Amino acid sequence: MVAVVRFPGTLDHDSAARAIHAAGGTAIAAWHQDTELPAGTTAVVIPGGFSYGDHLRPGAIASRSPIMDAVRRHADAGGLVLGICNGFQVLCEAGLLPGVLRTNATTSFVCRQMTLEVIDHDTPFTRGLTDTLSIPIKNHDGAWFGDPATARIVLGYGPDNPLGSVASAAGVANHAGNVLGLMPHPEEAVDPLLGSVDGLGLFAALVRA
Amino acid sequence: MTRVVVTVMPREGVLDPQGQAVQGALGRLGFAGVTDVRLGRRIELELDGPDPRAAAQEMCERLLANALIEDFSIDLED
Amino acid sequence: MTRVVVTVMPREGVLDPQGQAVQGALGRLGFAGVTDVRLGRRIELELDGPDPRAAAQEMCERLLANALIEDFSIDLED
Amino acid sequence: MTTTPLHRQLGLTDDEFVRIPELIGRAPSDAELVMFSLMWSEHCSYKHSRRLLRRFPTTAPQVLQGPGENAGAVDVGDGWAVALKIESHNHPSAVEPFEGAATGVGGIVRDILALGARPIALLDSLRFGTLESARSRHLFTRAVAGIGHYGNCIGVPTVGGEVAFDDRYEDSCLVNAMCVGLVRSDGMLKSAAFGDGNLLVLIGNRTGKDGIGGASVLASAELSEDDADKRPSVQVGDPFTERKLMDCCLELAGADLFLALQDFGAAGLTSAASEMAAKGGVGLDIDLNQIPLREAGMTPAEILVSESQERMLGLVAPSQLDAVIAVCTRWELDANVIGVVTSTGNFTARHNGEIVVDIPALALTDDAPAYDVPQIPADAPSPLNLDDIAAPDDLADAWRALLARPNVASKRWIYEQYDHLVGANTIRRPGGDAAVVRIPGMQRALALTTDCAERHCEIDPRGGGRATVFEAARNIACTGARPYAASDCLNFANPEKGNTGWRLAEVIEGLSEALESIGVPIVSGNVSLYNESPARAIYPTPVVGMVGLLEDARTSVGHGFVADGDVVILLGGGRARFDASEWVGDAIGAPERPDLDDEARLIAATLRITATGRVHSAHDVSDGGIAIALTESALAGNVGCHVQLAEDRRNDEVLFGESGGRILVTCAPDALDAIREAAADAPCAIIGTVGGDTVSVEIGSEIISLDLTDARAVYELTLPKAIA
Ligand SMILES: Nc1ncnc2c1ncn2[C@@H]1O[C@H](COP(=O)(O)OP(=O)(O)O)[C@@H](O)[C@H]1O
Ligand SMILES: [Mg+2]
Repeated sequence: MVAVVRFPGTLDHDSAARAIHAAGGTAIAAWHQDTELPAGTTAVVIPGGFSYGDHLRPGAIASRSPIMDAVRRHADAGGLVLGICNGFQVLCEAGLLPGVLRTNATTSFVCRQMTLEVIDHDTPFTRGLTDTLSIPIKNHDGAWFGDPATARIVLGYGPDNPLGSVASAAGVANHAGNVLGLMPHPEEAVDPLLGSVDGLGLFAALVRA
Repeated sequence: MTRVVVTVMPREGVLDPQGQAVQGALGRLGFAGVTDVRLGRRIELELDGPDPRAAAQEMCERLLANALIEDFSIDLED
Repeated sequence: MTRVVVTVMPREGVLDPQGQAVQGALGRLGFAGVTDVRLGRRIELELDGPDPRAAAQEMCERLLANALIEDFSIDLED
Repeated sequence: MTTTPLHRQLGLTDDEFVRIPELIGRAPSDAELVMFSLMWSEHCSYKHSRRLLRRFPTTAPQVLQGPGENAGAVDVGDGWAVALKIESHNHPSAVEPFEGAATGVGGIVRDILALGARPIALLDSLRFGTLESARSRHLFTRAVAGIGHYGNCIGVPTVGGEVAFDDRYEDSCLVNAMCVGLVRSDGMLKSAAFGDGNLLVLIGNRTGKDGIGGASVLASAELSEDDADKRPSVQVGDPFTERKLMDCCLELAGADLFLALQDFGAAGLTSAASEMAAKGGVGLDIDLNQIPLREAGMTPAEILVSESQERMLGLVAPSQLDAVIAVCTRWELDANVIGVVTSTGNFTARHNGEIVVDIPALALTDDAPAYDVPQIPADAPSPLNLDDIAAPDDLADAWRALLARPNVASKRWIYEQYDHLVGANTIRRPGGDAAVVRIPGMQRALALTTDCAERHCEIDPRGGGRATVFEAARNIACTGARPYAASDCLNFANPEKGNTGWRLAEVIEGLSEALESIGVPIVSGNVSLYNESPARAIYPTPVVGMVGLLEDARTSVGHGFVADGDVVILLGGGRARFDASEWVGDAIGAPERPDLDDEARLIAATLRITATGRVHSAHDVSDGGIAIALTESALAGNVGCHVQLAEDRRNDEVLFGESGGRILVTCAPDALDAIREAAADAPCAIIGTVGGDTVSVEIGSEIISLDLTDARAVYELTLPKAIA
């Protein structure tokens, strides 16, 4: 069962749950004040949104909530954790992923379909994925900032780096590869009606875990 | 070259959602006795020119602060 | 009750895109001689308790600043 | 020096002031006077438009809730209803564009929420002065940022809208926002209070001095030189709290814990509570000391009229109170019992134990004055003389120049700042005719658009009203959806002056006739008057927000060309003219008044055609004429076309002239017979073929063409450059 973590201001929990179903799995809700993940959790997704209104720094306040201790224990035990957009910001702020997400180079919100390059095929999330994925971005603070020499950059925007990420990074994993954060929204690319199904693979990985 | 520090804070009485969110978060983290939090901006400018205070004043009025909802103050460092 | 002012600024050497955007905007508005702009946060806390500086220090470390990209400083007012 | 009496300072006329003691049997207290002034303002009482609004068609089989509640609603099948409403936030946006536009979004979202409906889409309609004006650039860029900020943060996709720039909006910009929501038909909430002893629970933000007097002072008078003094404390939006309020209220509504629900809009508690009481024919006894305040020392009058955002007023049975508070606490929202339903019929408010207000609720609402506005027709327009319009030397250059007008160019700079996807239901994104959004959990989808033909409305308000409705309906029909319901926002100048009152009446007549001809009801709306300064008045700008229903989301049609070799068809018999067109860029000439039958026939034909399942693209021909429509379809599909047009007028007018009633459709050659048959009695002409990397038009012996790469650069870069 894939736990979908929800904070006040989380927006994409329903879409993430639908994507998990589309990938053949079952979603279960996890609330920010819970101190344990739901019984039977095999993988975790932290969906997008504006937890706590993005106040102070995106993800900062959410990253200090009780559920994140449980997510940390799950990750330390090798469990899969996928952070999408605000979820990526939360994971960075929680120290589960390296770096931090900063304001876009455009200093504005950007909602746009993107072609992503899969740079690292050797994580549980990206094994077997095609080399490029069509998935939209939609964020205001999506420029990853960190040390590209030591971080494991898994997904990239390629030469068109609209947000101004260091090393054009779109998705970053921890060294073990079981925690992945990405700014693009795979839950918006799981249905031909939405224009792409390229996001399904990431959810399939969670369901397999 | 003068370093000018502009401080922009939400006006008294104007809603400060950021401050409220931070206050709530500090409470949840177990910090007791936080009775108010207000969040504003600090802008450090390096200015070259004859009257940096007057320049900063005009910058605040035209861009850096929103007089309808924010107050600003200007300090010169040397 | 003590008013504590926490200042959080982007670290020296860390690119500050928002500061740059403000610098660009000031230039377009016709302000000459703006050689650098850095944008940070000012957090005003009203603290009730025995050691407000130590409390604020811990708040900064645990929430208010991100050490990876930000420096903070603490001032007590009275 | 004589001082102006308080009632006049508050915007009440002497006649209105005299009526108050007649209604309440004594002289009003200051707090009561302030409440009357707000409730009897144009913004709250529609006193100059109420009588005219009765003309709108508001009934149809699909209508579940017509005008009168916080939003209207229509049945979309399987026990579900769609709620819709459009509203203006013009004056606050002119004062502080970011917060004004943001709180405009917040306000319309709460109107939808008040029905217990989950907001699923937002749209906007914007008017500013030209982008050469620094002030207009500022208002435009900040308003867009504010709309984006609020909508993005609450997780409701902003899927469409429209914007135009014209000098007539230099002093009075327009910021209209529309919200669409989804609710179980049998779970739809009303706002009427009932049941002695039931409790009023205020949920959400604390009350501060925000926007005090906004309704009467700002939105019901012309902006003038001394605005600075009139500026109330600006409302600041708090979308994070709004999102919690949405989640919390929907959870409470889902658990049947609300007996009624009402948002706080203009005039704050005064309006929210008096409407709940008046609609239910009951009284309310409110203790102002139970309202959490953001600032110490607020007077009763200030508390009563504060327009602090992100607040809702629920009616709760005493036995359910604990359950309600528990849910609010889980969402980290303040919830306080502030009053109780009584059988007196009076709006009673106490402060520090003393009664400070005690008036019949109906006096504030139903007894508000209503006025007729002067009906002075404007002179009949005369058609443009083509000889007065210079013919361009080079038609391709003229085409590029038209494409480079902010009114014509791509609006990507705007909609990329809006999260138009959140919710994973956006099937047709902004950039085409109407957006298409799947109804969550259903196979059906909604097509959504906002439109207005303001130049036409200025010249011939009856015709412009019709043109507005038909443009919206064509945009909907192009996606394959059936025009289903509409909401309107009537943005006008001062109706007490000149021809404005007549224009208002005529526009309403035109909108109504057109809506009747296609069977679309108005289920909600809003009026914003006095959009004028001493220097200029806005065009009559009756924005229509329309919702279409598509039975199967998979069958929606886009506006981009699809395949080499496809046939280009022009549906409809509209005649391209420069009168009131974007090309002349002015309200001059005499545009043809849309024919009700022709237009209705075209829309019906378009729906039959899209229903064949053989249509590859459909696009409404609007601003900039057929040349621009072809360019847009080519750019969207990244493939060109070659078409031939009849040489019946000067070539520039053939290319760039406008008319109602034209739609471009493409299909594979082997689908042509099916399409022709479906078109039946609507004019249907084959005009060319899709293919190549230029858009080229042959008129008589002349071929004018535009390179796609070239066109794309012009189309996409215009807006970013204009505001840089
Ligand atoms: N202010 C806006 N907000 C969001 N989308 C917009 C806005 N203005 C224009 N758009 C989008 O750009 C596209 C073209 O707009 P417009 O030229 O007004 O279309 P039409 O002529 O079909 O009414 C539409 O998809 C519309 O939704
Ligand atoms: Mg159109």
